[in-house]
Formats: sequence, structure tokens, C-alpha cells
Amino acid sequence: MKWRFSRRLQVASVIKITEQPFDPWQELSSFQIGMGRDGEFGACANFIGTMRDMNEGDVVNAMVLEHYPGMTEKHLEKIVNDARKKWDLLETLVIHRVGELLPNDPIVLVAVWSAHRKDAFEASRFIMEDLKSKAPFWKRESVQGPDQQTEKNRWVKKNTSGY
Amino acid sequence: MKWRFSRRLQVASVIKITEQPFDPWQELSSFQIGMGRDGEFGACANFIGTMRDMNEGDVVNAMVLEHYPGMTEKHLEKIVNDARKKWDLLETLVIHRVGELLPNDPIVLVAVWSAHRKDAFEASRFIMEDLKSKAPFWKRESVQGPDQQTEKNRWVKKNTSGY
Amino acid sequence: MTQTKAEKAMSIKVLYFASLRERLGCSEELISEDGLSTVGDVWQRVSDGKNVTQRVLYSINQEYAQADSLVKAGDEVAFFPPVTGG
Amino acid sequence: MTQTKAEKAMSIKVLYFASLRERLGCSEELISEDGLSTVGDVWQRVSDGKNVTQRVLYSINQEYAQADSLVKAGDEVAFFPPVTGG
Repeated sequence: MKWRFSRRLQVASVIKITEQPFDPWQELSSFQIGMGRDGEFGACANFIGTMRDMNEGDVVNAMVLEHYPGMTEKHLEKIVNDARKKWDLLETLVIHRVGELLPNDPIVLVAVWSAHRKDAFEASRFIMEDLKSKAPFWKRESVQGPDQQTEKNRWVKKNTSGY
Repeated sequence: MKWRFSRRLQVASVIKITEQPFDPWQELSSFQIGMGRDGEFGACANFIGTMRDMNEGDVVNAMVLEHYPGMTEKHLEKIVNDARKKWDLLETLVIHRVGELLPNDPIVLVAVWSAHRKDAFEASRFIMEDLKSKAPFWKRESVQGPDQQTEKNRWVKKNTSGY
Repeated sequence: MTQTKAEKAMSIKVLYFASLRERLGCSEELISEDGLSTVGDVWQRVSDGKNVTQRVLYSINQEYAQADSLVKAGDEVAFFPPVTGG
Repeated sequence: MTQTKAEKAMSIKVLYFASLRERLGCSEELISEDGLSTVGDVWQRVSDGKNVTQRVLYSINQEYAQADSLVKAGDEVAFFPPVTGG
């Protein structure tokens, strides 16, 4: 019983912005082992956003993800801190890809560990929705023309709705 | 454009009940590769429930998960089909452990793949909450006595609330 | 128990799970359908005198049922406490 | 551009991103703070005559700001379109 209190009381969070492709399952596996919370977490809710090869009816060949270095990290930290104030969380992991991407590349990973599932479910969605609507990232797609030969670049103008 | 329609229209779902320990990240990785939906899914929301070493203030040493073979699978299929009717889903994976478990063992995995995130977020939580409240599983814990020497078995009587 | 095919056809298979299985000291039995029309009737018969105070859920052929759901010979009926998986 | 330390101290650093960066043909510039009190003033000056019709968001020192948020020398101000990450 006393034993509960000998545990780390501080929560940890990791935010990564990366130009390199990442494997979400590998990241989750490593992070969960490394966080050293065995027996403490009863719930992990996570979300992975992956690049599709179609958007708004067009075939998408590639994408460039631009961001605002500095503000991105600052804003993501704010989102995660807001989530921690609202829910009882153990650990959080956010990874976002930038630079050149191809279809099927993971774009974003948001993962939350907590004792009970309500907190993990709600916080992971909250972080993801805030990231989508406010974190300074912009997508430019290379879209295949109707002749299937030419290609044009276009900035993505709107996100699909999350609620 | 026509190309979109040459794709598989049928959704797939896998439900596994297993006495063997499972690695959720490995399962997710293999399933996602095997499902052959590269470029189609933009969203994967998943939840992993893991055995804690504390419950209701007591140290839990081990757990036995009993289930109703036959009805369990039938009920989980029903849950997943209900979710498919409510949301636009590509694939779903549900794994539930039964038999003897130790702290830190994954108990349940619910994963949903869809084109857009709203469907994945809502369906994964819906499936998980239905599973918790209706799928025929029962937990019996081996709880450490206050003297830290003795052990007693008790049936878990209530779930934490999910909403 | 050993039953003939004919006996089985006229019987209802009854299963018990978890704490209820332990409370009743039985995981499975076959009972005659005689005089039983609802799952509530089945519960009355099998729990008679056993002083079960906990909440009990019913299923017929592996689907949830209510006390007034009808049963017939050949059905698989189960009684169990509220579920706690996941 | 090459500025002296003194010039930089009296300047506001302005960043542009994504389609707005392309539209203005500039990713970063230093402007004099003379006569600028709000981020809206900064936007007026840098977009003057550029006919920008799209929606533009503002930040000051890497935090979202409103048109009437105050700016001072040494601040980092950014203008960008609605975000589309995740």
C-alpha cells in the first residue's frame, strides 16, 4: 500500500518532430518499455494518422509537410499540458513527420498511457484534434493529373472534421 | 479515379481469444501489413488494456480471466458489426486474453482502421465500451494480504466507468 | 451424467460462470424442459433453495435474454454475474 | 540582407509559411518597428498592395495572436494560412 507512493509521481511526455520515416508500432513498443511504468498503466489509447494515396477524388503521389520550427514544439507542449490538466495521465508520446512523404507513410502518432481507459481515450482524441486544428503544419500534395502523366502541386486547404 | 472502385469493397474483421500472452504492437504491425490496405487508411485508433498490479487499493499478484466460449466470439462479432453499421470502417482487430495473467500482461486490444479519424476514434471507443459492459468475461484476482505473505482470490465486481 | 440422445433432445443445457459457478458448485448441467417456458422459470428451478443474492444475467443460445424470454428443449441457457472483462 | 546588431534590436522579424510564403515570395524578413504597434499593423505593412485574399493567421513569439495584439522591437511575428497537419 505504502508502496504506491514510492513510485514516480512526475508524468513524462515526449514530443518528436522528424524528417525520417517512423514505424509507429516500433516507437510505441520502445517507448512503453522505456517509460518504466510496468503494472501502473491499465490503458493506452493511441492514434496514427497515415498518408492516403487519394484526396478529394484525386490520386496523390507525394506530399511535403512544412512546419514552423520552434512554434510547432511549443504548441504541442501546450496541447499536452492542457490534456494533463484535464485528465489523469501517466505518459504521453507525440510524433509528427515533416518533409517529404509518400503514400502509406505514417504522419502522426499520439499515444496516452493512464491507469483507466476514460482518461486515455479522451486525452488522445483531445490532443489529436487540437494538433489538427492548431499545430503549425501545412501539407502540399503532388496530385496526378487526369491524363495520369502530368502532376501538379497544391496546398491542402481543409482538414476533414474530427467531431 | 475509376481506380478507387477496383479496390476491395468488403471490410474485414478479426477477433481472437487467446490463452497465450500477446504483444499488442507486434499484432498491430503484422495485421496492418497483412490487411493489404496500403494508401487507403488515413486513420488507425486503437486501445490496449493492460493488467495493473493494483486494484481497489490492493496489490494484485495474478489474475484468471474466465469467459463463455462461443458466446464471447458471437458477442464480439455483434459489437463489431454494430460499429460497422454506425461508422465507415476498413478493418477491425480485437484480441482478448483469457486464462492466467500476470501484471503488465496485455488483456485486450481493439484497433480500427478507416479513411478518416472521426470513424476510427468513435468506433474504437464504442467497441471497447461495449466489450467492457457486455462481452462475457470475468476476472478473478489473486490479491496480496496486508501481511504480504498470504494471498486471497476474489472476483472483480465492477468495472471502472468508461464515460 | 450420461444421457441418451432422446433425453438430450428433451433437455435444456444450463451453464454457470464465474462467481455464480462457484456459488452453485456446478459449471454445466442438463435439465428436463418439463414445465419450463421462460428462462426465468429455468432460473427459479436451478436456484431454488440456493439463496443466490447476487445479480444474475441470462442468455439463451449465447445471446442475452430477459426473464420472460422463451426457452425450448435443445436450448443452451447460461446464468452468470455482470461481466468484468477488458 | 545584412543588418547590424543595433538594426536588429529595433526590428521585428517576420516569417511567412506555406501558401502565404509562396504568394508573397518571401519566407523571412526584418522590418523596422517604426509606427507599428499591433500585429495587424505589421500585416498591413507587409501585405500592402499584395492582394492577399486568403485567410491569414498571426503569431507573436511563436504563440497565436489577434490583429490587435501588441508587438515590439525584437519580436518574432509570423503569418500563415490555416493549418493542415496531422
